[in-house]
Amino acid sequence: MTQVKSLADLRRIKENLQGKMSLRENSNNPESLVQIRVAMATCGIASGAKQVMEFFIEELDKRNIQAVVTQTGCMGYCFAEPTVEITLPGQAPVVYGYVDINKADSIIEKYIKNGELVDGIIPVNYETIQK
Amino acid sequence: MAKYKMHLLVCGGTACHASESERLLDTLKTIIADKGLDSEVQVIATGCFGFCEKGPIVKVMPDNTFYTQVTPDDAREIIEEHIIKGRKVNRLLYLNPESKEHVSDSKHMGFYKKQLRIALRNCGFIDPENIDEYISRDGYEALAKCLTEMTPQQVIELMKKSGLRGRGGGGFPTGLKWEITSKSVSDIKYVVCNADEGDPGAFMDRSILEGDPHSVIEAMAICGYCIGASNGLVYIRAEYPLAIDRLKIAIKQAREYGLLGNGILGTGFNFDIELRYGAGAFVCGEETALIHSMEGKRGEPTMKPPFPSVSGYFEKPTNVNNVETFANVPVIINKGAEWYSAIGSEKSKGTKVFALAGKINNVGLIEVPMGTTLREVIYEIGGGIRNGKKFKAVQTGGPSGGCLTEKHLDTPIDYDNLIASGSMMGSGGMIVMDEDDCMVSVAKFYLEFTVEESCGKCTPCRIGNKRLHEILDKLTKGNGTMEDIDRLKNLSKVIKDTALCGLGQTSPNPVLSTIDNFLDEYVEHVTEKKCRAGQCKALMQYTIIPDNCVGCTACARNCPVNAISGERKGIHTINQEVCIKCGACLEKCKFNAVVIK
Amino acid sequence: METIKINIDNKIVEVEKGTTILQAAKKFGIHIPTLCHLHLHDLNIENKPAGCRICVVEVAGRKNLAPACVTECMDGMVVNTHNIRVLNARKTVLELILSDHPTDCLICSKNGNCELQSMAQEFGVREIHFEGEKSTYREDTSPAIIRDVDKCIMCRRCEMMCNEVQTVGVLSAVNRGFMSVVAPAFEMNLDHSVCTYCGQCVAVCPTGALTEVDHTNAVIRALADPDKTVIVQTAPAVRAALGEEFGLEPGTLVTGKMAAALRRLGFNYVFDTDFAADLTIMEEGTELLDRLNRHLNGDKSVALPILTSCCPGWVNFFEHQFPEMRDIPSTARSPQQMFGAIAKTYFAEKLNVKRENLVVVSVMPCLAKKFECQRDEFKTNGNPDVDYSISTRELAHLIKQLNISFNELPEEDFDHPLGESTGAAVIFGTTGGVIEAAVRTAYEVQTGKKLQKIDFEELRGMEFIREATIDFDGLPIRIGIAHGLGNARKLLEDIKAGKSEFHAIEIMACPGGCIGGGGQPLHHGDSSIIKARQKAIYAEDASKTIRKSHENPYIIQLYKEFLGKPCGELSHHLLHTHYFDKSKEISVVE
Amino acid sequence: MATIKLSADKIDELKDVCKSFNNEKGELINVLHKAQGIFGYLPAEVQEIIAKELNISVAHVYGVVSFYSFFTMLPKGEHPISICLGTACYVRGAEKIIEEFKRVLNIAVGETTNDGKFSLACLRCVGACGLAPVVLVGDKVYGRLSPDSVKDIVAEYSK
Repeated sequence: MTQVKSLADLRRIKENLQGKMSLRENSNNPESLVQIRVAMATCGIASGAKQVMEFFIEELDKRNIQAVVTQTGCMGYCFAEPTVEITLPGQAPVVYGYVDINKADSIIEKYIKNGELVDGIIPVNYETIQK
Repeated sequence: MAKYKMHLLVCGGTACHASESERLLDTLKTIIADKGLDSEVQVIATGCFGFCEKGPIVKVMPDNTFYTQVTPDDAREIIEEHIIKGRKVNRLLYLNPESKEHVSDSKHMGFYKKQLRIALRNCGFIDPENIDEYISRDGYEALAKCLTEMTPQQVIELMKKSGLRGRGGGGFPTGLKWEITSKSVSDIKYVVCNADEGDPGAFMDRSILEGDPHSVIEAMAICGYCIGASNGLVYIRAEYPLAIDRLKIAIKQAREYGLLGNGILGTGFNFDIELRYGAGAFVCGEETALIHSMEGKRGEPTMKPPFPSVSGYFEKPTNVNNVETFANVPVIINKGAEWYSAIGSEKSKGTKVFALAGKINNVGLIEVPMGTTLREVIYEIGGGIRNGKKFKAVQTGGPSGGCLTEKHLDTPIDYDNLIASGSMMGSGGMIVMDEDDCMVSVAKFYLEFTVEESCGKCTPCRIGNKRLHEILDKLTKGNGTMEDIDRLKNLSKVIKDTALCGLGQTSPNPVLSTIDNFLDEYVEHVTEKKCRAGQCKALMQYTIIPDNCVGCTACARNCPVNAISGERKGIHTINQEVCIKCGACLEKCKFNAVVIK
Repeated sequence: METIKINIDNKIVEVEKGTTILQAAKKFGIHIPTLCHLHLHDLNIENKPAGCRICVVEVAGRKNLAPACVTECMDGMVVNTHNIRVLNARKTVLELILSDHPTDCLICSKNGNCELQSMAQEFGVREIHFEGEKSTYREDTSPAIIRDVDKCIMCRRCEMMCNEVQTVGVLSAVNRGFMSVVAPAFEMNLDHSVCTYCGQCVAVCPTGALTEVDHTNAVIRALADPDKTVIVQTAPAVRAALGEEFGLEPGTLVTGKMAAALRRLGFNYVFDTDFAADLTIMEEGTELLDRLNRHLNGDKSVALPILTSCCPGWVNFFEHQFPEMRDIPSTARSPQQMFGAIAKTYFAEKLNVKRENLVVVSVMPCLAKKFECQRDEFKTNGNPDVDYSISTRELAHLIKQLNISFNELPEEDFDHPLGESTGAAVIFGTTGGVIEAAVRTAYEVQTGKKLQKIDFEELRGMEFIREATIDFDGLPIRIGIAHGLGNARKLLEDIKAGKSEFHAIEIMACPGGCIGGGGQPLHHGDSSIIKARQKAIYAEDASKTIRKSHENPYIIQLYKEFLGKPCGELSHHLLHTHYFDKSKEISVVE
Repeated sequence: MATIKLSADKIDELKDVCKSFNNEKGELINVLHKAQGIFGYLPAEVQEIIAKELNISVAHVYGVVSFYSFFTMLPKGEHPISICLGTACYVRGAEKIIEEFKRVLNIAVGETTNDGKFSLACLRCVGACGLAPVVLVGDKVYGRLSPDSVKDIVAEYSK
């Protein structure tokens, strides 16, 4: 495991990571790098986020779509859990609420494959400070 | 890849739904299809935009045009003008209330700037179980900066200048607290993170720990550097298993990276963190009680002074801050005190996370700059009251806070304003109530909580709150007298004046603030034996209007206690002696024959 | 010493830094009422949980009222102890306490001696403005102590005594909020716990929540029974405290009046436990010398130090908490039990009365004595050597009940033969007294020389743990003294760790020794009373002609006529005992 | 000598727990958490052993156990049901959910069903206010409940 021994080390690691991430974003092969974040805080898990996340991982694989599925914390839209944020390459992220297996399926089929929006978008209503 | 050139997003939130958004959606779809545009333009329903006052809302993508108060009759104009001819429909654009100008691009709408995520910056963005993602968002940069470029005193000065105040409720200046602890002389000191979020209805600390545990770890290490401590303790609720897991993973990763442990970042600074578990006692949110609990004792508070900064955990100087406070620290270090103190109000800097819950459309976790008004939070972020009901009150500060009403809606939220209005910031629970909530019952609910959570050490809290609760109970049962209302007020004042700790001193706030703002409701319970919200069962009577009753027997069949009698096709009656006021008859009656009096 | 100035009730006063508002007020003649607070200065024991909130005062500039008991004076502080805000708050708090307290004052055993009752009186409470649920608990009656916790006001004094001073750990606050109360583990009865019955909880309880088991009626019945011969013995500490119950100054010796009162109560013989104390010295002193000499002669099987065993609270303590060390204490029974054993054999024979018809009553400063006299090993065919043990307080009640004007009584003497005692016996009543008495005798027996100086000042005092080396004519004897069980624990742990170099140790369960016993008139937090009693005890000793136990002529006669020699066979049978392992063992059940 | 009835391996496990915390009395609450994990509840015997191992009085242990609502001296049901009574849940009708559970299971709050399957308890805010009203069965969170959903939850565990 990398030991961070100095500030320089830390910055190097960060640059590396950021490099990787922007590589991800600006990849020449955009279809292969759809990013999916599933909000997996207590509220989300309680309303089935785990199953949704598993579904995405398995189905995207089965359907031959290369994507990065990660978990994340609470997005704040507790009323609409489970919530999932999808970022198609080169596009702004879109948050879907009340995502169950059926919804996840149509998100893959319609939005991820075709860029066709699906009902139940949660409009983002906040600004996050940039680093 | 994009199949559609344009999207029309129609708000499908509850409030907009009530104002015919569904018909609007259908109309838009029909016209699009009629014009043969359905392969190019997609119309979809979305969740609530949070801007329900101006609903229904239609947003046109990709140009971010934001139409407000759109009726089905406006549909054709939007499509013909905007979609086909590319000319925005000015009269439907959002009108900036200050400049009185139409805003065409929603990105320029103040509304979107209502929320600013600082403490929650990484929640919902990074994978909390992956330290790399935290580092890529400048994680541990602040710690590195402190350790290698700043002296502890400089960091403390920066914190003081930032104006950050404790987010756990008290609002004590964080930098000052650090300074006091740093000045206490001792071989061993402790940094404690208070994650015993016990305020019913507040869950921001849980969310931060679940979504961004490293920010807390980093901040604790910075605090340790400032005060001269190498031991950190997180006192966390045992009821938060996921937060515990995430925190454990984060601590492990930080150790593996050498960001916790000995000689952090090649400096001589050592710091590590252990977990201590709460066991279900609200009073342990009070710092002295929390410390006793960590020492394996009953969580009873003790008098301050001595303050924990001087004599805390095992009598060593101990700095206690809560999760949200810590989560702000790394950003402040990275972006500077000036940046931070530019956000917020005069005496309360930065942002505050609120857990918005209750009878509101968009229940959730929000973060707004201090000084935002309640109206903005409730109507512009929270999406207004559920089911089109009427707003009655918003409770802030949990069991220590009070109920604020209509007249407080335009008060900017900060520590001092809330106290002046008879409530308090507390940890940030914000429970919205509507006309169906009885204020006497709400006060009773909070007192029941306090009675259950009182540690029992001091008389005013142990017996006084019990008596408050009993009087409130009497009122909700219709047995109260006007003297009881006076007694509530006087006793509340004495409890505030004499209780030992913060829990006791603030416990009568829900009573006092509801009496202040809803005295008429209290009086009604006494003089008219009436509960206008229909919540006090003892004051309700279910009766059957003979003219409407057709004798279908549905009510009688569904009554769980057989309180209803009557022949088939005959008029039914309810035996009030037996009735338990469950409401089943009212629900089952199809002829509006059952009414509540 | 740094001093600061404060303004208290418009008076500028100067106090030492670190002084609390309560202390400052007291110093300048302002009486701030307190309930939970307890400060036994001379014993360095303090209870200040700041829980009752009766002592609140107004401090200018503070949002809330401040409890005077824990709030330190700060330079320039402006304090008001009696404005309307303060008075209203105090009275409301008191009414709250009363709203959760039984109102059966007339038939409460603390009636007239209850701090809560006095406060209600002082505050002029005529109405309780709050009514509601009262907490109710099961009453718990043990052999010595009654817990009626409906009357508990959560002052936590008993808990502090039991844990911090005595380290017995039987009592703890349990549950929380309105349900909280002080109780033994699992809210079981005291007799299921490791309670030593030292009674220190009772001694500090401000209300009737903790009281002694009352045997006065049983004594009255026995006295009225024509078939019974009823004799009484009184412990040394009683005479130094009983007068307080009749309004006499603390420290007034009432030995003669007490004997007179007992006679008027109808006891057939008025004897003195002091006689048995002298007997204890003979037995325990002999045992000490025997163990010491064997040890000095190289017998490694002998355990040293020897520990005194007259205190029943202490005996209970080591049986529960240090059972593995139960071979160290002297096997000598306590004076109360020696008296009983001699009374029901030697004296019964003399009177030609069957033991069943001889009733032995003891008057003790102690509640553990009630338990001790019920121990099976102190019974013959089910008949106890001591039938009833009553406390100093109970004796006062008896005297009052039987219309005796105590203060007007003449001074009378004890009866013979079991009423004669020496100065050595009297000092059994204070910490350090037993070991001093033992030294007086052991020195002369061991060295064969007469003591030049009978007073051993080095063994006296109030410090919790004291040590001294006494020169036995060239042989240095190391003596340790501890009073309060917490201090006893420290000494025991040292012994256990092999760190102790003492030859003999005296241990008394109660702070101050028997003068501070759980059965004494209540001091209500004034520890100077305990000091005054100690002074009286030493005064009585000094006034005696005979001050060494082995010189008591009736003791000499007892050995000659009946017992033979100290630690002889009959002594062994009647005057010695053995101890039990009362610790809980974890045994495996499959 | 009083005896304590527990099986040998459980006693050893408990003693190991104490040892893992260096038998430090400050770790009492951590030890109690683990002990409740082993036994499901904290019977008197368990508290006696902990007291002995950590060298503190049983009264102190009991004082702590009875202070914190998380600790229980009564065995819970196989599926402990906890109803959140936080404010958000309260205003969204948690009381009705409690009533329905009481009716369906025919037990009061704090009790366990005769077959030992379910026990009913209330707790304060699990922090899932967005899903109010909320119920926990074991560790699983059920949100957005209505009284009608109570039967289904019970049925799910009754098989």
